[in-house]
Amino acid sequence: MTGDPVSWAALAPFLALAGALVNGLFGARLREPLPGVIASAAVGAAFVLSLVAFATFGERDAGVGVRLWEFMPVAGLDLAVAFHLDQLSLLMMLIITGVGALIHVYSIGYMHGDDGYARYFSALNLFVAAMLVLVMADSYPLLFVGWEGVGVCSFLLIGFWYRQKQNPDAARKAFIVNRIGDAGFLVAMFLIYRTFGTLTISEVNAAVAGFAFGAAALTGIGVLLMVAAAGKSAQLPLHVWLPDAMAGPTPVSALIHAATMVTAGVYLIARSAPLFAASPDASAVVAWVGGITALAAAIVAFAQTDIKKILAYSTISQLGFMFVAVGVGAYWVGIFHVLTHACFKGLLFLTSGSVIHGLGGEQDVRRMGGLRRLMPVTALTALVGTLAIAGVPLLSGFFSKDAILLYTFSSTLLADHGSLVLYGLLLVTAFMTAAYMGRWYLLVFEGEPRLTAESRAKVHESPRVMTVPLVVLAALSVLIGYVGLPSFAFPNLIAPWLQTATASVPFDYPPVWAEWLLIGVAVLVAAGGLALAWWVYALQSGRPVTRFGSGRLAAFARNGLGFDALYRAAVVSPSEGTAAGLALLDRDVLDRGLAASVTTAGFLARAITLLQTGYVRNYALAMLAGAVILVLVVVIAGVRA
Amino acid sequence: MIPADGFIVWSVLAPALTLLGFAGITLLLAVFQSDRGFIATVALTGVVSAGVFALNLLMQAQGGLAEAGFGLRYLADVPATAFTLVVLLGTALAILVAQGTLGRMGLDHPEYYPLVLLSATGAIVMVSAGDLITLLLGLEIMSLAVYALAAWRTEARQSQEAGLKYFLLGAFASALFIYGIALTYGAGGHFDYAMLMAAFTQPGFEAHVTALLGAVLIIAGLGFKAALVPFHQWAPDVYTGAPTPVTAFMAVVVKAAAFGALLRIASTVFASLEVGALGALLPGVLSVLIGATLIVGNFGALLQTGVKRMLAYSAVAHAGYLGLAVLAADQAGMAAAAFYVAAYTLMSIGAFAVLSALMDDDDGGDGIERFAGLARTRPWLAAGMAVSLLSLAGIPPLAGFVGKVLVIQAAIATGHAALAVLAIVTSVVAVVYYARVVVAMYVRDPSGAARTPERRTARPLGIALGIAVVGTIVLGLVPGLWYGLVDHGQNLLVFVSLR
Amino acid sequence: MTAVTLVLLPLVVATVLLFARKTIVARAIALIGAIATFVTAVLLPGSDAVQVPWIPTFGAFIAFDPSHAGGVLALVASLVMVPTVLWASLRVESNTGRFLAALFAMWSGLMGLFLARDLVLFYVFWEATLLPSLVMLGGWGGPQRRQALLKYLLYAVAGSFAMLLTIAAIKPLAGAESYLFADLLAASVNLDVLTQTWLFAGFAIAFAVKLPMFPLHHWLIDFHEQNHPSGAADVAGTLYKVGGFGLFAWALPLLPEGARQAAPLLLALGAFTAVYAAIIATRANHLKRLLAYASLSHMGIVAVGLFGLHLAGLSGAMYLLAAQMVTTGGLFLISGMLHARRGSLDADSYGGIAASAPALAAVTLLVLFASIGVPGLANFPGEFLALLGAFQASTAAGVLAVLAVIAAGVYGVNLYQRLYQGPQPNPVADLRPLEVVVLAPIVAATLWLGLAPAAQLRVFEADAIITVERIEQAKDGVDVPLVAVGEVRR
Amino acid sequence: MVGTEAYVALSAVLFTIGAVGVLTRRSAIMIFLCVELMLNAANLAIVAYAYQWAGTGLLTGISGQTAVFIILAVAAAEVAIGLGILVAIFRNRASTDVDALSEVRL
Amino acid sequence: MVTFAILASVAVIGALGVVLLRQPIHAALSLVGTLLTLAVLFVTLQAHFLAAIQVIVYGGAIMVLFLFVIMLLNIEHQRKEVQPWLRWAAYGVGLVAATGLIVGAMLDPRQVPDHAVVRDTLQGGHPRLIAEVLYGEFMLAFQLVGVLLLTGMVGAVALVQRPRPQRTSAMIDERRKERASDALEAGGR
Repeated sequence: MTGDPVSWAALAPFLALAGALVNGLFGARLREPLPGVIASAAVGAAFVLSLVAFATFGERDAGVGVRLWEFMPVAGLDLAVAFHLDQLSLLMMLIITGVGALIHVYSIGYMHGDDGYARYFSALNLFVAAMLVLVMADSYPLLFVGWEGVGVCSFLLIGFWYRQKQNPDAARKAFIVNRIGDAGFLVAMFLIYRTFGTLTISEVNAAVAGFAFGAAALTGIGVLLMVAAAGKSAQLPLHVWLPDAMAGPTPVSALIHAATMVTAGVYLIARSAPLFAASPDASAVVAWVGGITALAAAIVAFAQTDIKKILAYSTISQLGFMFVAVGVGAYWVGIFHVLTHACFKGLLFLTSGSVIHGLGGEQDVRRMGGLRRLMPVTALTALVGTLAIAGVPLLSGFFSKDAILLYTFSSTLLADHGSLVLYGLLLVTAFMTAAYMGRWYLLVFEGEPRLTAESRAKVHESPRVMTVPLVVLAALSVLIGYVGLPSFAFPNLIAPWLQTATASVPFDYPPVWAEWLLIGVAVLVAAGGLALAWWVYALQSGRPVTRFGSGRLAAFARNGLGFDALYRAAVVSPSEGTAAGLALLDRDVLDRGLAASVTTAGFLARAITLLQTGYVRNYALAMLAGAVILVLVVVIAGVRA
Repeated sequence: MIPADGFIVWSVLAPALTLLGFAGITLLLAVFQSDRGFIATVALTGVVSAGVFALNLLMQAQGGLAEAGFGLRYLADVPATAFTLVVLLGTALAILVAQGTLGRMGLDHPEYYPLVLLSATGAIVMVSAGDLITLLLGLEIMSLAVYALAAWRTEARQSQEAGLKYFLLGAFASALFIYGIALTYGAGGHFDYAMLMAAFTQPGFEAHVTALLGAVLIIAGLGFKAALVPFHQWAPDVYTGAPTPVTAFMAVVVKAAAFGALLRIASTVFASLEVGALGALLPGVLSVLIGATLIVGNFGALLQTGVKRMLAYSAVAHAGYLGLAVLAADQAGMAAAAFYVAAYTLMSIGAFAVLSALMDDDDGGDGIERFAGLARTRPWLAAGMAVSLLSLAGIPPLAGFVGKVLVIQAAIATGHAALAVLAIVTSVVAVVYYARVVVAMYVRDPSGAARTPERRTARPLGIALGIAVVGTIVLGLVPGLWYGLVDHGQNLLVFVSLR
Repeated sequence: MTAVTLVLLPLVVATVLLFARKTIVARAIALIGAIATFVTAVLLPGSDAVQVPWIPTFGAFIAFDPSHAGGVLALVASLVMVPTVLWASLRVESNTGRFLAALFAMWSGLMGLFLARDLVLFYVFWEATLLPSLVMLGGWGGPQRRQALLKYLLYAVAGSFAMLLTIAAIKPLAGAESYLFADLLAASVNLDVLTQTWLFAGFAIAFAVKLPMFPLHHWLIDFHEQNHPSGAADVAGTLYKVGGFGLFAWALPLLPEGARQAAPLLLALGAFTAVYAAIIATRANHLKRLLAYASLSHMGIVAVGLFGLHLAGLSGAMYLLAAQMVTTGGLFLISGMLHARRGSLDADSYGGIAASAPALAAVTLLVLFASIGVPGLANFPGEFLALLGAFQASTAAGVLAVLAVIAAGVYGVNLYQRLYQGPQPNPVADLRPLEVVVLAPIVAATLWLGLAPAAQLRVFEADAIITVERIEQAKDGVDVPLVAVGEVRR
Repeated sequence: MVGTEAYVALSAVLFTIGAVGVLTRRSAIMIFLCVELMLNAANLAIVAYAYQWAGTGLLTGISGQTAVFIILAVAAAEVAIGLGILVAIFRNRASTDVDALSEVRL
Repeated sequence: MVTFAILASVAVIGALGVVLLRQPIHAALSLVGTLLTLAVLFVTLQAHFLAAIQVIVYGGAIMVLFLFVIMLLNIEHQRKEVQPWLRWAAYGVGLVAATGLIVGAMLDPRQVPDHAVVRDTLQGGHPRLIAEVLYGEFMLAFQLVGVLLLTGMVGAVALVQRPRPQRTSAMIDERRKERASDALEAGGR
């Protein structure tokens, strides 16, 4: 470890790991809230380290490498446990530890009284450690360590309340779907090694220059990385796990399934930016998958009735936005949206957590409403989050979403791959985002309360330990967008910062008036969406609620556009059938078959023993016949010679 | 023709003469002395003294001072003395087994030990013979004694059957063998190997067909004693029917002698026949016989439920493995066979010793059920049996394994790869039937119905088993002890004299 | 001499144990013996090689060298044997002393097998390990143990006899001076492609049986299903699935041309095995059957790593072999602990017991995830590199084998869920202190192998280079003097 | 003078007849008788070959004739033991039919 | 030529008699005929001494022993053939064997030796010459013949001259049953 404060940030994951170990080994003996405090402190310390590194990073061109120990030094691979701290990873670390710390603190209150209190914090800390490794890794395999690590933690946390069957089921689904993506990642790494002879990210990125623009190898790698990213970031068609993942405790949903882990795919692509920048085909795949996912998830979000599932689909949709951003080559924009999304989506999840907490476990929006008066802080912060995600001007979501729209509109990388259509798609999605988020807020917090008697008896505002993080996040949701103001008119802090660490792709920027026009369009869309929601769910209060579930389209949407059914029919059942078939084959056909071939040996043995008749003269005949054959062989050979 | 000086070399004859002398002594004792244990001890003393002479000769031959008597008609080169030692080892162990069981079985007739010694004398003559007539006489001496021994339990139908079958088929085989000698003589004009080789390799030699016919009939004759397919069918029946101590003797001594003789002929007379146009014929013929032997022996043993009969078939199978060495007799095969046959003697006697200890007095009760749970009731017997059987199966680090490697290596080195593969494939089958017994001993529970006789193992039997088992293990771990002594097989005396 | 001590010490302990009548005495001896042997194993790295003539006329030596791949495997295997011995001494109630003796004999055999640098010696130990495992299965196995035993024996012996044939043939055909690895290596250049291919086939059959590889794997399933429910015998059985080691240490370097001829077929078979077994494992209900199929799947990945004939794959395959000794072994021990609690090995009879046995659940989860290749834990480096190597040789095989990773996720998570999650009908006891002691080495090794694989990988790579270079030469058709190959080693 | 091959052919015929006799006769003693015929056929061959070799002027012919002498002795010894076994068995079985000797089989 | 043809025919007919004649005594006598014919053939082959030995040892000693045993054991009755196919298989194999061996003999390319040379060399198989060989190069073999005869003697005596075991009634019963079943089989077929 050098004297460079930046390199101290390499300790961050170990702090989190230490927290996880302490809680894991001794947590059961610690009294509440000590485990939570320890965990929060660990992540907080990590945040401080990240912040110091961020602050002292300065104007460096290249990242700071911290090499800890050798990992897999084989076959020309110089794989070590080594961290690469640059603008991109430091920003991600800030998000992870910052939002993470807040959510840890929030959890102290949220998890109050749970049996698995220490276990929860241990896993949450472990998650932070893994996520930090993911973003800090200097090589793909190490990144993969974090990548699967977060998957494992996600598995642990989704199935945290493992005594009901559906929670472990959801966890298993998440893990397996993630594994499919991981398999893509593995193959991607193999292909990278075959193509570049290295797996160190910076070396790969540097070596891309040696390849022709759009080379097939790059496209292949890009598509495979996208498979991995789609798995982790819940993009079509591997998104099915995320809605189910809401089975976990709500802070987990906030941290893992909104703010951090699910953005890992975006991070992966931004990390490999030079590669994607050199391959328009791969980028197009990224952008189109993102675009379609954004729209599809927005449609589904409309039909959901679970307070968290709406947010889950919203997350999928927002992730789609991010993929479009990194797909069109606006890597900093993608990460910028990660940043803003982490704030407002984290906030939204925590508010919904607060609601659930306040209602004693109720999650159905049909049995909510009017909570603004009962839970004022929660309602207010939720409103901030809703407006932010809807793209209301001057809030963070507005800036990042607008940047995505703008860059999509002006993309050159995907100019031949229908970037304008994508723009249209996103615009529609943005409208719908505003609308369904408006619906979410209005159904939960406005109108007449539709609470059940139980809920009504319990309902209360959450304790301070939960509301403080809400407020902090709400503030961030408002403010964080100002680091990335539109660059044509204002100073933009984040773009140059991130571009050094990713790649810069040329854009065909429209004239300034047109940019203003685009911003105007975006604002109109957001306003329109919110207005629609207002009109349907506030002005006609009461009536729309009864319309839940009516209509075939709504049912289709509620069932996630039928993806689960499709998977069951096309993947799960056939695989189970195959497994059953193979098990049968292995045991009853192959094993028996080999046994049967042994029986053949038995036949031979039987035949030989049957020749052993016991009659002397038979034996003599055999001897004579044998001798005669030998004689004949000799004689025939002699006659021939 | 007056015998020249040095025609009779007494030292060469020492082992055989010692044995013969002791045969005479035991015969006399048998008339006057009723203590059979004493007779057995005397017989053992004879075998051991003969062994000392043989070992001395082997050392001498090792040092390049191999002797021969009667003008190369009786040899004491490395293979001859090595096989002599193996024969003596087998005889000694078989005598111990007999001493431990004959009395119990009511077979302790006075002529037993003299006949065993005479038979062993014949066996020694066979492996030392340098001419066909001496070989024939050795073979007959050995066989006649064994015919009588096989029928030793004259009142038992099985034993009668064994004796008469063995005798009739043996006489038939002898006739084939003698006709082979006649044809060989017809082709070469001589009976001794050295002169035959000279005759066959002479430039003007033309009676190839006659010589080859002689050769195949000699193969048939010796193949009978060695139990090569299709001359093997007596073996399972006779081994089963003969009293177990006799079977033990037959299985090891007769086999060692037959192979000792066959190897020598193959490496001299047959090898010299390989010069002509029909040169490849004999190895081809032999390899077919050996292949068939491997298959028949191993598969035949597969379904046997009696352990004795299983061992009988396994004896056939081992003839096949030894046959591999015969194919390479003029190269490493001789030494390999000398090792293999020693290993075979030890492990086979080990198995038969245990079998004798367990079987009923009337030679019944060799069913595999009798071995069930033996590890619990008689752990030492079970361990001895397990070592012997595993060695027979060729599991390292036991002697049988080394032997198998050696013969297979020899076969491959002479280009009989296919046969080597067959040997390996059939060995797998072999493992199954040997393992069945081991599994029964160690895995199954002792069953009440097939109880093992509650008797102490006689001390001589225990000694035999101990020697066999220790020898099997030692030869497996340090094969050089024996292989180092015999690995000069290429320097056959006959070759030396020709050059 | 450390190497010789390591081979002989367990044998001596085994012999002593045979005479230990009282269980308590046997336990004490086993404990002391295990610790002593393990200490010896720890001293192994860096100790001297041994080479003494054994059968001069035969060209066989008693040669042990701990500085090669085998040294690492010996160390790891010893690490696993310690908890196994401890666990067995607690859980095997009948004839404890004999069972432990068999375990120690197995230990000795394994050490010899890993450390031997003479082919004949290797073979002797190869077969020697067979006996104790047979004894354990036969003496302490389940109701169908006889069939399992005979099947296992038949497979094992068929394989090893095929190898015997190759061993018998390789020296005379190559004209080597002895059976020492170095001599064989130098002489094997004399073998032409066809001969090499046949000889390689002998090795391949033997090692494919022990690896095992489809379709020669059926013995494995029955073997595990029928072994003593404590799992101790299974661990030992897992340890000596050393086919991969045999290929790596002997078959591939000595017969590179043969290997190259056979590689495509075996690569495909390996990949198929990996996926096939993993898929079947997703259906298995019997714990040991499941673990058997799971480890079979690992072995498929070992096979693809080896037959990719790529430096990374070869090293990775060895690493996976070492790692799965720990992880699969650990899982068998855990299954034994579960059986100790509820007397059943059916996954169906468990469920939700994480609530009452959280520590057991945590350890299970760790080892299970290590087993299915979660990075940061033991199996990952090996699995990753093996697949990487395979992919370099054949895209299709690499991709096929990667499917096994997905299936592994399925059976791994399924298993955990069925055992530990969901409603808990009846609680069980959590880990007892002695069980903690048993599992501690497993957990430690799981983390050690997962986080710091570099040193071991370097050793593997140094060996793998021989193979890779020779194959490169074979491809180029150039006879590079072999001295150069020797010098390449770091 | 007839060629040696004629004598050898005759011996071959006698030998074969003897062998066929071994296969077709069922009484042990008759089988044994046939074996004697085979031995005599071999003797004839040796004597014929001795004649042939004597044509080269060497003493090898005499050694052939001497060998016949020894084979006669072998035959005699075989007869001794063979008849001994037969008698011993006949005491117990009262039959020399070899087909009755087929209990040990398979 | 003619002599040989006649002698050969007699020998073959005698041999066939051994195989085909039903009565053991007849077969044995037929064998004696062949043996005597062989003795004559020996004479034509310059082996006078051997011819004499053949007549004395074979015709005299061995065959008499055989006849004695045949009559002693009284082995007339034969049960029905168990394996009728065996006879025809034997004939077939025999035919092939004879053909093979005869062809093999014919393939020998050597010339008929000069009778005078043979006569001078063998001198009719003079006992002195034979003795020289027997006590010369065959000395060991000659001694071994002694051992062989000793072995044969000991073996035969050991089997036949045994203290008879105590016959139990069970054993007698067993033998009775055996005989009865033999008779039944003989009668039934």
